[in-house]
Amino acid sequence: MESLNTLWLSTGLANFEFGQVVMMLVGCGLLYLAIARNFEPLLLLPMGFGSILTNIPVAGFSEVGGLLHYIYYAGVDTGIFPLLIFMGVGAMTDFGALIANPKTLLLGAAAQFGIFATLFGAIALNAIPGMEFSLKDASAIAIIGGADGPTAIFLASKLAPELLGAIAVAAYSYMALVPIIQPPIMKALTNEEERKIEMAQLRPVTKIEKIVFPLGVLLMTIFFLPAATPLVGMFCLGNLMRESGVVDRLSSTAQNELINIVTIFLGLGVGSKLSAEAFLNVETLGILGLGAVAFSIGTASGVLMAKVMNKLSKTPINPLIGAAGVSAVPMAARVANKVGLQANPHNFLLMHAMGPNVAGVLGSAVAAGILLALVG
Amino acid sequence: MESLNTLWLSTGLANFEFGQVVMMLVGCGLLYLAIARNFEPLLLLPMGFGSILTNIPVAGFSEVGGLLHYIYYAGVDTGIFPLLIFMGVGAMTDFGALIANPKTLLLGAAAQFGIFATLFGAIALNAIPGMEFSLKDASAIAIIGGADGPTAIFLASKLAPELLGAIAVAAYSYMALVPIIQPPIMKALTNEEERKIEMAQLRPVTKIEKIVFPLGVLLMTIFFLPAATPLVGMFCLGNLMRESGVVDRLSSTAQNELINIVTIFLGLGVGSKLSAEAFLNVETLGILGLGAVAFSIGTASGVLMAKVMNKLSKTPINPLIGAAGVSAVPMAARVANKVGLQANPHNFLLMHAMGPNVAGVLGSAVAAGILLALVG
Amino acid sequence: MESLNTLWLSTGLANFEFGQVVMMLVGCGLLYLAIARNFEPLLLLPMGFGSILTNIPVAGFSEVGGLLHYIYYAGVDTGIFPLLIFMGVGAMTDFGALIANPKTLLLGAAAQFGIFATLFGAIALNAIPGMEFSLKDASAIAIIGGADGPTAIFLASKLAPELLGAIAVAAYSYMALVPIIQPPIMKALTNEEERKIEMAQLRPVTKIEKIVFPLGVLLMTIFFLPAATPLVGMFCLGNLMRESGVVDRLSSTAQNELINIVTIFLGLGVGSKLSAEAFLNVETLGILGLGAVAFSIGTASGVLMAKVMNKLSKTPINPLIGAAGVSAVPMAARVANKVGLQANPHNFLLMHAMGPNVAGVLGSAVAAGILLALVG
Amino acid sequence: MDNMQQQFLEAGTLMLAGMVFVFAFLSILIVFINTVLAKLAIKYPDPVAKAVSRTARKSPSNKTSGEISPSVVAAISGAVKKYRAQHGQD
Amino acid sequence: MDNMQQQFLEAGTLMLAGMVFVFAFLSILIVFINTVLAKLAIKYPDPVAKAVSRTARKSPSNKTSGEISPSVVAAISGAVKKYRAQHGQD
Amino acid sequence: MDNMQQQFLEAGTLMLAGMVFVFAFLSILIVFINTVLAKLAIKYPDPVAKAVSRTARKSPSNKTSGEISPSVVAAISGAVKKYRAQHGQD
Ligand code: NA
Ligand code: NA
Ligand code: NA
Repeated sequence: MESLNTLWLSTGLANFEFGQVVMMLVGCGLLYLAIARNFEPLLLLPMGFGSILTNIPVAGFSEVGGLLHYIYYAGVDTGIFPLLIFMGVGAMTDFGALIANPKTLLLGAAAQFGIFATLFGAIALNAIPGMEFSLKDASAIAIIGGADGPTAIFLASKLAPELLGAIAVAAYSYMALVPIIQPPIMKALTNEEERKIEMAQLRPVTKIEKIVFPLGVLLMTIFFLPAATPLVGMFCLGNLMRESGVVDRLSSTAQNELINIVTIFLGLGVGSKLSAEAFLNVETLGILGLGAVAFSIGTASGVLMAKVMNKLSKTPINPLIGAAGVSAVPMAARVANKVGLQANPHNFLLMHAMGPNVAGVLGSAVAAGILLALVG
Repeated sequence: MESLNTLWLSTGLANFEFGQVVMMLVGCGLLYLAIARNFEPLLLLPMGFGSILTNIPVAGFSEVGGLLHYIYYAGVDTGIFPLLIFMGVGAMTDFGALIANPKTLLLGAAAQFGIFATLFGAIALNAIPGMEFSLKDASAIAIIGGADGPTAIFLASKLAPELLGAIAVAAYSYMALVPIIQPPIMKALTNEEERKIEMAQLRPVTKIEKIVFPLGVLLMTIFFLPAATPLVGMFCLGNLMRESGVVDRLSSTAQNELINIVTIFLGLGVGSKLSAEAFLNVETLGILGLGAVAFSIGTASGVLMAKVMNKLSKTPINPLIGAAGVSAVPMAARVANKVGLQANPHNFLLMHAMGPNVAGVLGSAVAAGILLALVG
Repeated sequence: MESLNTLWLSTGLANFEFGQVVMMLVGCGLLYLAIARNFEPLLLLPMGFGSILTNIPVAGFSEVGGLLHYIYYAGVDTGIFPLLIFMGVGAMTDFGALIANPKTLLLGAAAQFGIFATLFGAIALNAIPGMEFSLKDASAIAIIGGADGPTAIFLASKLAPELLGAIAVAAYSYMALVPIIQPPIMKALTNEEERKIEMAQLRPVTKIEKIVFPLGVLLMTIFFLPAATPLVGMFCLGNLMRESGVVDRLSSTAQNELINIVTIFLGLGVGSKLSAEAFLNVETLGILGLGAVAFSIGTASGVLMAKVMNKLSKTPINPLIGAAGVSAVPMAARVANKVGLQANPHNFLLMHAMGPNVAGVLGSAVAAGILLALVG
Repeated sequence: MDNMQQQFLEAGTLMLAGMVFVFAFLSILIVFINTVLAKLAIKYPDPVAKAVSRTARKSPSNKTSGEISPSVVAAISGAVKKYRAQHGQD
Repeated sequence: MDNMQQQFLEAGTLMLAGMVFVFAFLSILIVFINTVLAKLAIKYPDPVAKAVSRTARKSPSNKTSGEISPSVVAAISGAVKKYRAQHGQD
Repeated sequence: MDNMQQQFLEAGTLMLAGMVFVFAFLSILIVFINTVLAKLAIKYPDPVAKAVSRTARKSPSNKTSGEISPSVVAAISGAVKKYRAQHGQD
């Protein structure tokens, strides 16, 4: 009898709190988005699963001695996991399109206005009762506008760890929603003629340029923004491994096995921050709203910048590729390509949009560095 | 001269203790079983090697600063390594046969009697002088009857770390001996007619069933047995990664590189617990004996349960597949298939035996959870 | 304004110290050697990159909380990374040529004279003002003569961590320079006739020999030199995984994904020791000089030993294969083969040189053990 | 011996509680499969055409299904050539 | 509300400083590409013949380019045989 | 300079002890190969038939030897078709 009673007291049913149930449903929602809607499943599936595990009563996944506790403190809190992901992303990134058409860097710069405008917006939200974002919180939220998952996780883990769960949910959800959020904005800000613009073919890029480029980026980051060197440095290491051509087995491992292993752990670790106290409050709504605003503003500023450049430049620039400046590689570039094809079936913008797309990755890493330097 | 003397004093020959020599021979024995007899070599080879390394005098592999010390405390003591293995096993497991024929879950339940009967037996052994098993020790020993390596290591590391080495040796040895231990029991408990029974072909299972199944298992574990959620949760995560079809690169890594890396470390770490003090005592004999008993009882209860079900069920059930309920995937299912073919050359039981086989994995994880909840 | 000032004060330009600039140039030099000159790029590329990162002002890569700090203390300081590399190297090594012609072990022994003569030389350098090498320092430097990267890193991390960066730079640079350093020495010490000597074809080696060999090596190391068992043990584990044929998936992982992951981290971690204080002093010049001497002496002693053996042996021995005794697998063996072909176009020494080549790995691991036992 | 009797009692209770629980747990799982999963299987049947691509997906290879790496294709056409040369078929 | 005004001011400054910096940084990068990289591209053009081997190198496979594992070759000649048998072509 | 002499002495002893030990160690290994391994090689010779399968086993591939993944087979028959189409051979 005593034994059965002990068993009953150790069941989940006897120990559930309401918030835990809700957070498990949130976790199931993330799994649904990942599996049925294909929303960034590589991160959202382990993250949704992690949020279920962390909310199991009695089990103690995120308490001292629990699996998720180890994962979070070894890899997320230290920043190691997002940095390794960034190295792998660097090893997957081809800067050819950017080097061939360097002025697309300005598009990647313009799209970061989504980040800084959102920072302003987050502070404005403090006028609403119940919202109370410090400047650090606001910065961590604003980076959602960078449309870059590992950058957002890295910055949030440094500036506002208690918001990490909500920020990661917002960042990855909106990245997955890029094909839905961007096209209306792109179409509203351009006319048919602009969307039909065909761009000149890109020049071939030599091997030496691709090798020296990541070193140049790193050097400039060292000179002007050391706070961004963890992110930019690991990214450039990955890219150098890729382009140097002398360490292919390391590059391949960074792009495959290592990034896969780390992604599983990162998802679980970030999911472990989705506790009821941290997520079930009005601030999460604010974060989700601000994230959508950030994406929209970023997209709009990229497109507007491209329109201006098209006016000023000798060679034509299709304003649609400006939207790719938010990063969300390679989804945003594909969206630009698709919208372009709708206007003109001979208009292949994919390669042209890859320039602003990878510029956006650099841009948001730089923005993250600025926020770390000024607010952190 | 002094130098040569220092050198001599630093040799192994000058520092050997008798127990260390014996434990190295035990390690060599494990290597022999792994290499020449193909006894679960993936774990027993690194484990045998680890037991040699840990017993080297002067070298201090398992002391502070030693390699095996780091491996053990980072991965085995925390439970991380067995849980990651379990995730990989989940990613390798196809629950199709079980979903197609759900009543085989009862066979997986019945075979767990091997665990609980052994618990009783371990306490009974306390009557013998020299044996002194606490209820925790007895539970950790009993789990050998679950025929599931990572489950046994996980439970032993929580309940009786000092017995971990002997328990792992017993668990993996008997799992390797399944083709020798099981057939006589299976034949003794069945007659020729029963062994000849052919079973109806399994219905096809849809994708949605395979995706929802691991979530359902996790949910039930959360409700009724949170203590089992580390094991069951990681297993279900692996299985969901496999079946969801949206994170194939994570699933592949979990099944291959990650599980391989962890297996090397787990083997070394478990081997490091094979020290003379921990292994060379009469209790180890008790553990080895109890393990054999546990396997035999588990096999017998599976077969008997299948006989009962065959009587009660409309569709015929070959009692041989009950033996697969002890898990030991996929060896036990193959043994059932082989014994079935001996009786009737047209009787292919492999797929039918996979149902109880994977049910046995769930069953022993549940049993481990019960023991953790009540004894831990 | 304040904001801009904060931003300026956080730039690298406002915080650079002269030494950091120099060390970044050193890092760039290593990258140049790795990429343009193909100098052991697998280690020198991440190492060069690590030395750039660690010298970035403000960023704090190697301070508490920094990425390189975690990597260094988790993997290099503990010795875990070099030992895992050694396990992978063991899994890549085929001892067939050595077992077929065991007397080549004497060549691997003779070449270790490079190590011990350098130890003497390092102490002699203390006569120069500014140099102050303790016996531990001297031992860590001398091991460069072993021409084995992981061994050098392992020993230096134990005996002279502050010299680790310079020692690794020297070791890997000279290993890459083997095709330039060795041939003049080989030609100076042999005459045309000797270089033309063709050797008898090697007998086939059975599987059982290859399986028992690593166990025999381990056993002897346990008996006579336990201090070498971490290195030799992990090497033999890798080799046993390879040759046993029962754990191919573990062996493959040890040779590929695991060694690749660890190599990236090891390079970064070692690079993080390339700080200005540790590297920019006259002792580094001493280390670089001694390394060249060590390689040359090792090569010479290997060749001379081979000449002696050729005189005494019934079967002919081409003295060129003695040079392969320094290890630097498989580069040194290829050099021996090439120099042999120059003298006699029908003289294929590659397989014959693999014997002393792998013997050199064992020899330098043994030498490292001796230094650990007597000086550590 | 009192202590042992006590332990036996505990072990017996554990055995009983454990087996009851294991059977209860796995029986509910049977119900779950026969109700929830069965309904889902009817509501969301597998699309017929996808059967092939799913098989490919389950292959142990790391590659995205459908993609054949250029080196493999090169290997193949080379091997075909070689095979023909060796076997004198054309 | 004073505090909020203060925060707004800070956020505004951050926005301004941030955008200026981002544009400045990426603009310098444009200059870098147009000067340094352009010069390097002229000075060290890609060797024409290497184009093919570079493609092979970038393939995701772990193997050294050019090496075809014996098992693949075996697989291929087996498959060729099988294919012919099935399709009756010879 | 007394101290240096002392150090020289130590270094010299180390050199001597080290080289003696290294030679002794590797010489015993020679004896081990010539006795133990040689006997084992005679007692347990390699089975002739296994030679082929062993080669396959050593291939760097992760797959169990003999197994050819379905996607590879699919790739091959596709490639064969393509190759024929391109080369007009049938
Ligand atoms: Na971005
Ligand atoms: Na079981
Ligand atoms: Na060596």
